Amino acid sequence: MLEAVGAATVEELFDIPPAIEFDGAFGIDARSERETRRLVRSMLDRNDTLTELLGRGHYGYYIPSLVDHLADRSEFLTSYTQYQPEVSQGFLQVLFEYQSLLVELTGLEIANCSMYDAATALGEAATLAERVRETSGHRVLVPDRLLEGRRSTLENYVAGTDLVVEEYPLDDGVVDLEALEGMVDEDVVMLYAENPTVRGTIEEGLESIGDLATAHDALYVLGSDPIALSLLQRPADVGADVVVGDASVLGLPTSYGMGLGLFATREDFLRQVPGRLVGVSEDATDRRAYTLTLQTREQHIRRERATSNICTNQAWVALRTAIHAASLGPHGMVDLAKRGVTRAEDLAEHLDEMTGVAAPVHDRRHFREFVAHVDQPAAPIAEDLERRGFAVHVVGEHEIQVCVAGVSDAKLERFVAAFKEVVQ
Amino acid sequence: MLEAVGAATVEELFDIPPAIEFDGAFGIDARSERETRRLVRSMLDRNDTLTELLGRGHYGYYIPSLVDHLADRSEFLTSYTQYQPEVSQGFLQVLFEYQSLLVELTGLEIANCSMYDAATALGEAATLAERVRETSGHRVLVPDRLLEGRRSTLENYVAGTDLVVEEYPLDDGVVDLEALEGMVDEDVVMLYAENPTVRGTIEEGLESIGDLATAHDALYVLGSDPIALSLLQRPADVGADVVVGDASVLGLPTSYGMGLGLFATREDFLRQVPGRLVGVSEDATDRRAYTLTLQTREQHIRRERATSNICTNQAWVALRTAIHAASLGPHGMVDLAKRGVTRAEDLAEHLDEMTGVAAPVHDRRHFREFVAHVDQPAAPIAEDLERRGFAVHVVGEHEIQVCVAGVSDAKLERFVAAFKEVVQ
Amino acid sequence: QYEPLLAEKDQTRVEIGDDDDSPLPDDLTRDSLELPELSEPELARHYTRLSQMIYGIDSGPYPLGSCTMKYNPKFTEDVAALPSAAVHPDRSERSTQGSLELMYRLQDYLGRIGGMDAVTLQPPAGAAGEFVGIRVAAAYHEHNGEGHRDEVIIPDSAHGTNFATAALGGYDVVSLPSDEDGRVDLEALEAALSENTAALMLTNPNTLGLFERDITEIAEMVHDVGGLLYYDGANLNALLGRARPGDMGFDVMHYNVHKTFATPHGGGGPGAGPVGVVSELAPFLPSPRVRESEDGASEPSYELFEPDHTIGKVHGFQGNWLVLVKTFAYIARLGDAGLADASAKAVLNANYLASQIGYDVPYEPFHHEFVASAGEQDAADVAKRMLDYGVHPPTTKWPEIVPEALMTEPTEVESKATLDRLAAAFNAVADEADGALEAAPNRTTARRIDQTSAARNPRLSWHALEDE
Amino acid sequence: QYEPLLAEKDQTRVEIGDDDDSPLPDDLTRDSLELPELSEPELARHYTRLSQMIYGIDSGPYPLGSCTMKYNPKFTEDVAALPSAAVHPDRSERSTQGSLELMYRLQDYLGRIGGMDAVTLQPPAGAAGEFVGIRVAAAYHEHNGEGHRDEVIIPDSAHGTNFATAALGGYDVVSLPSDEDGRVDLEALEAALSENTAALMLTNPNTLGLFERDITEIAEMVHDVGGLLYYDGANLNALLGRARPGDMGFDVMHYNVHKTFATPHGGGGPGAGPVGVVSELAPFLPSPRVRESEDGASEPSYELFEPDHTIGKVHGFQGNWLVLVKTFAYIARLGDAGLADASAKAVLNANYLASQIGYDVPYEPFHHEFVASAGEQDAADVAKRMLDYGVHPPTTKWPEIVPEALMTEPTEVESKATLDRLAAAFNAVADEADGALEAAPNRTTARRIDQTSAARNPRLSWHALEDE
Repeated sequence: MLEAVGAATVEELFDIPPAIEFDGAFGIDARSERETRRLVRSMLDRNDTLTELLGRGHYGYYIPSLVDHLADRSEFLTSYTQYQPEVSQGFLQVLFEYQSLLVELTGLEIANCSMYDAATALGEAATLAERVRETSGHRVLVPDRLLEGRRSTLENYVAGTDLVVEEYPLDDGVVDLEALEGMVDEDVVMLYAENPTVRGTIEEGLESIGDLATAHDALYVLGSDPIALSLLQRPADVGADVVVGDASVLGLPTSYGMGLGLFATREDFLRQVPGRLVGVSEDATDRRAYTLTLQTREQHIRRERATSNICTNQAWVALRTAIHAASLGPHGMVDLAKRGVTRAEDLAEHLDEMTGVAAPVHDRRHFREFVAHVDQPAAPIAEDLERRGFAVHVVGEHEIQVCVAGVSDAKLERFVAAFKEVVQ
Repeated sequence: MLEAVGAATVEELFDIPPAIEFDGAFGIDARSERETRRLVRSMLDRNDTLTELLGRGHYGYYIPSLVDHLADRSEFLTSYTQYQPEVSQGFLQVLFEYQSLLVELTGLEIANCSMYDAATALGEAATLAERVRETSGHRVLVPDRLLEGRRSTLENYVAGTDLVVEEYPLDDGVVDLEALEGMVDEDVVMLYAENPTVRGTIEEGLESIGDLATAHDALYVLGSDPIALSLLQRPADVGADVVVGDASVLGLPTSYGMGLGLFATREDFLRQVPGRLVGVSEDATDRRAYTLTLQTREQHIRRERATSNICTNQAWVALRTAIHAASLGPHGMVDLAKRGVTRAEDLAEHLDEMTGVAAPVHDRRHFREFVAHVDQPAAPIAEDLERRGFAVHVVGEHEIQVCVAGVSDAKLERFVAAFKEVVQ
Repeated sequence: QYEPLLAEKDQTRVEIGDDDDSPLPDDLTRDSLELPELSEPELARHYTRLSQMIYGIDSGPYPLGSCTMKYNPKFTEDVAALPSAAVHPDRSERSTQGSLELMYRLQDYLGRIGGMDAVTLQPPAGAAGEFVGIRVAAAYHEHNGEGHRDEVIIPDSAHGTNFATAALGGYDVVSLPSDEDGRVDLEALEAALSENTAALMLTNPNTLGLFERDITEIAEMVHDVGGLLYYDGANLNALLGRARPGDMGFDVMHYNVHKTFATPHGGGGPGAGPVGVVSELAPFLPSPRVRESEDGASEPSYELFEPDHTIGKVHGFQGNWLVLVKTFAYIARLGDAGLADASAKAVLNANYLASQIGYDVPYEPFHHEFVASAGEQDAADVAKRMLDYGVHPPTTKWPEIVPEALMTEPTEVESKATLDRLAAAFNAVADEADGALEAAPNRTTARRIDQTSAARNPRLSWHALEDE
Repeated sequence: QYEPLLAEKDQTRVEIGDDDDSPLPDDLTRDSLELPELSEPELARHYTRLSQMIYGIDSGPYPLGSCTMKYNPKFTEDVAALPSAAVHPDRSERSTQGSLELMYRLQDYLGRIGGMDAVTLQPPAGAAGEFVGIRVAAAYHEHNGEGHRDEVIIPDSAHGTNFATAALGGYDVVSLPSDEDGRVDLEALEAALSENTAALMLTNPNTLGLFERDITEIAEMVHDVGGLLYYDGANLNALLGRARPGDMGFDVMHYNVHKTFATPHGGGGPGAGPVGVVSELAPFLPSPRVRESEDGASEPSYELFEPDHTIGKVHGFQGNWLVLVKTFAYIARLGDAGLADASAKAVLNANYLASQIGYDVPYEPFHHEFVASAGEQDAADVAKRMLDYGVHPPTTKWPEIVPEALMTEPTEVESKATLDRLAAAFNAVADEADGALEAAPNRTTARRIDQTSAARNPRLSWHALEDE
């Protein structure tokens, strides 16, 4: 090969000025495949094995074995973005089916085929609001208990705009409608609410919030996820303009924060949607074919006038989510959601029976998780529980939040026993 | 569907006399997929995690990740025997390549595409000997230290014939040529030797044994495996008529005895070979195509005159072995074999340095494993080692056998330290 | 589309013995080794491409009568891949309680399912299971001073392995014709039975899918002459939870785990062929088996043991262990209800499919499989042509009692939509002319393959191709 | 061949709220959910079939210039699948020392490889890395009272993400033309730089594969006006072990782990775009980062911390963690020698391939990629036609500096045999008439797809198809 290119050595082919040449000594040792696996395994073994009752956006639902086996097929794992649709029909169809799943769940007409996670999807919703706003407004309203990752990411996304993020209060776990009403005016371009809320309560005023947003020409953005959406009010029915969230509650285990940004919106905003869209077309023989479409919105064509800078997104995670949803089917999804309600209620009841514990603290309906009040300081209780193999959230000086998703009945029983010992 | 078949219930379709109907109550509980996985995992977790220095036919060589990823492709895993070769070309080619690997390793012209394991391959070799014998003889000679599983299986395979199995002595770890010479006569139809021997020694008299067999018209059957064959004398060069063994030293972890019967032989015996053979042919467009061939030897056509009763064999394991061998390549295979010699020598040296230990007991060259003499009783030493996380063989009152294959240098070091503590 | 052989991509010869680093003297080593040396990406592409040239159960329906190809639930692969499943066969019993417990419980499950008193898991495939059955029968007769019994009776429609196994066991085979209904001809059986009868091997439902209604009588007849009744488990999936070989009078049986319990077939194995026996035969089973040990610990513990009059081994250790793990997981997942549901759907699917195809099905009432006749068409050609419709054909030309047999078993896993697709393929081919059939297949990786040329000029390795 | 949509196989509507077992009052629930309900075998076949309609890196060469498609070593999947890797992001630091150690060591590796002082692993893709870079630059300028800087300079041949990211960050984009050699035009740069310059974004080697020889001078010029120099890591694989952005004067850079370190692309993600910065910028990096903690334990322990002037977060937690695990494993496997070998082979392969094809390659000396010109042919048509030869085509029509560009990057993983096959495909297409090109592809799952129709009549879900 060197002969063919007319070089005596490979080094000749590099055109690097001597002054900035590097000698290659990073100080990184090479290892065999086996040694590398052993190294990573021994490192990760330093993670304690805990039963996680954490929730708050990431859930350990059981993932059917089928999902791994199919998603790991190398054609899925090792292909590129579908710029040559003629040899990518399989992946495009999966993404189209993923979009369809979200359309069914949200009731909105359009879903893109992924953002990075809920936080960045929220950020993109704000830039969408900026692009489509009908007023000169600049206020973005979010709940005061918004997860820090979402709040901070949103701030970064609007940093290059004239939007400002402001908080409205959650009262007793749900939106304080009265307070919100007092805050909304024509200057508001986007109003964000979540269902369930970060404290696990099921929001009761979704339609009223939507009415408020509509009355003031603000974009109504709703945060949720596919399991919650299987049972709770359909966003389209409460007037939502955009739905964001983390779709990886299906398809991914708790992966240290890795996610899958769900983004669905109304048809009106078709040309302003961020991210990739798969559409249907025909090939030269008039057969149905799938393709990435409306690419003129995207950075590789529109450059600085693109609807987003996103390029590589979370396609393979969307595939996993689609397969997981398909293997649950509609009955499985609805059942899983229902159990999220009943099992949380059951657990709350068990905790509530203990002296010095009141659960749930909010007199609301809960989905999957809830906050418990503990008379003793919460932090030492959580530490004690961790020593006994359970991870829970401390969300206030005397408040602990727990989540039942993905935790087996047997483990919940052991958790109740451990909790009892700890608070006694 | 019931309507189409004209039945009111599925039960109507069953034609089982009432007297022998069963009510279906096996007393086996159904479980969710998740619970089933948990059940099996918790059961198997009762297996202690030990570093295995066991060998003697089963080895824990590192299996590259590539092997699992490719072999687990469902087309390989879920297809049937290739009776419709037009839709099975991929698997047939893999089996053809597997046969070619064995042909290269043994130097013999024919290899089938698998028997169950080394023991059954040895049994099949004996029935081959019976079919092709040129004398009226009936003696089958095997080494006196033959693994019990092989010996016993062989006995069952010849139980329906007039062959009898007799033992010749291994002296100081290798074949006692003088004793063997005294035993061989015209009545011997098969002479079986192994390289390496069960005690890890490299057989030095392979050619002489072959000469003995040939001189008496006996089939010379050699036991070995693909790693040993990569370095040690080529069976064809020492006159072997048949090579048997366990090919799963490549491709399978130690799987509680699961194996892959290697079976290669000379072209002369083509019509008498047991098991499946893949050959090359052409399709209707004259392109090369693979197919199962010489099926008239097999049970589904020849019935009671078949060369064997084998039907389902170990095709998928052969696939794994082929991929493992391919990923090592010839350099990798030879290197792995060489390290089997040097690392065993190193370990023997370390053990030999200890007071009360002599290793190896045989003044021979060793492959992968060797026997050590311990002054103290061997059994308690092995038990003590097991408590320290190491599994070794007790092969005599004062003899322990150890194997280095697949054990990392770091673990061997720890083993030496543990051994020292135990014998002190 | 054509994928070259590995050896056509690379051949690298490694010389041994002439370099400094060989740890052995030349006379103990080979001279060289010549094999392909390819990178991981090249190998990944090679095998990925080859896999794409294979029709598997994940490609579509696979209605091979009697061979039984079911969909294999993916999760069983995961449990078999657990690192804790990978232990050496010579490990101590105290350090392998997990493996022993799984085997113990699987022995128990299988005993219940077959109505058998004792089970060995050792046979690595169905044919090996048959061999164990025949060897156990021989040992039993020998033990009872009846070593003279040298005949095994087998219906002419039986699997080839039955005949080959009996022969391997040293028995003379007495072939039994079917009666006009397709079942065992009792008169012919009467004539075949004698004091030389060691055993009758039977499949029930038989290969026509018909239940042997006279099974109780057959059992009596065999037992009356001192013979044993062997159950070939190939069709047990038709009876799961509805009838048990033990209750029918069978003395010994094998289970085909891929046919009855959906472990993957792997393109020809590994399988497992556990054998169940009634208590009288238990002492003759292969060694070792697993039992609870009586060490009085809080957790039950298990040990290996050697049956009193064991025939010894038919495999180096305990057969295809990883397949047994999958089998256990499959049964534990389904439970009583799931197992009975499997046979219900298998039988319904077979009956539905038969009702939708134009080919004649001469024998009924069938259970999980039926044998249609291709009539004037050549059944093998029908099969090749079906490949063009993207489905796998049934087993053909067997059993011979049906002319141009199309032995069809859709199994319980197929949906109505798939059965309809399969029926459409049958019916499309049924309407085609012989010419179209003989020219088939056209849409497969390879076109019709010349079997004669392969056998006449055997080329069984890439070395053989080099000479061309 | 055509695979129906899941919804064409089944649609099952579940009504909610009108049954007894709904745990919620009707006004808190939706009315119904209608989705496909299919069995595991049906799903396995659906996705298996779909996978077979995809060209992946395991199918053959994928020479997408600048996109960089490398073979992904399989073992990295296994480490990412370890159960111990699956932890919740809100777990305590003391219970996740393993994850923290891996991140700490990966930060360290990446810092060494890029010649950077501090690294954040948070950005979930390259574009997100760019965004962090731009936000960090903005925060730095703001912190120094230079908040007025509102321009980012970008060469016209740069990736679209550079422009979109600068815009998302609120900057005006100043586009920079190339000189006639295909590199940064220093005079144009001089003209573009001003006291309003926040940063210059540069790829090196640039998209033509050419090394920006004047990089030291460029860095001086940018720094002289108080701007920062941003390195787009898309082409870092060309320099591994031979030159480092930090040594060239870059202040901030992102790494594309799939391009440089062979993590799988997954059909469009998940990726990871870690960002490295010089020490002056470290206080502005996203929060949290990982550092060794000083608790004096025997084993080193790790903790999260918030950089002093952090820009906050650009992702809910730490980006695509599982991708980071694969990245770490890949780097730890290769080590110094393997990394340098990768760039050597990448550059040799590009040069060899270019030497074997008939198309003109106007700019050189290129490194890991080259841009050929299809000349009179339409580059997009060339690409479609190459599909017919069983290989994936290069990136086309970009950068625009080369007419009908074929931007080609074979990467280090391809063997000479594969490069020869790829060259043969290029050359076959080069000799063909426009008609053949326009009619292509013919041997793919779908023929040429009508893009206009897809955009004019957007049908983005199966619901949209129902109306048809």
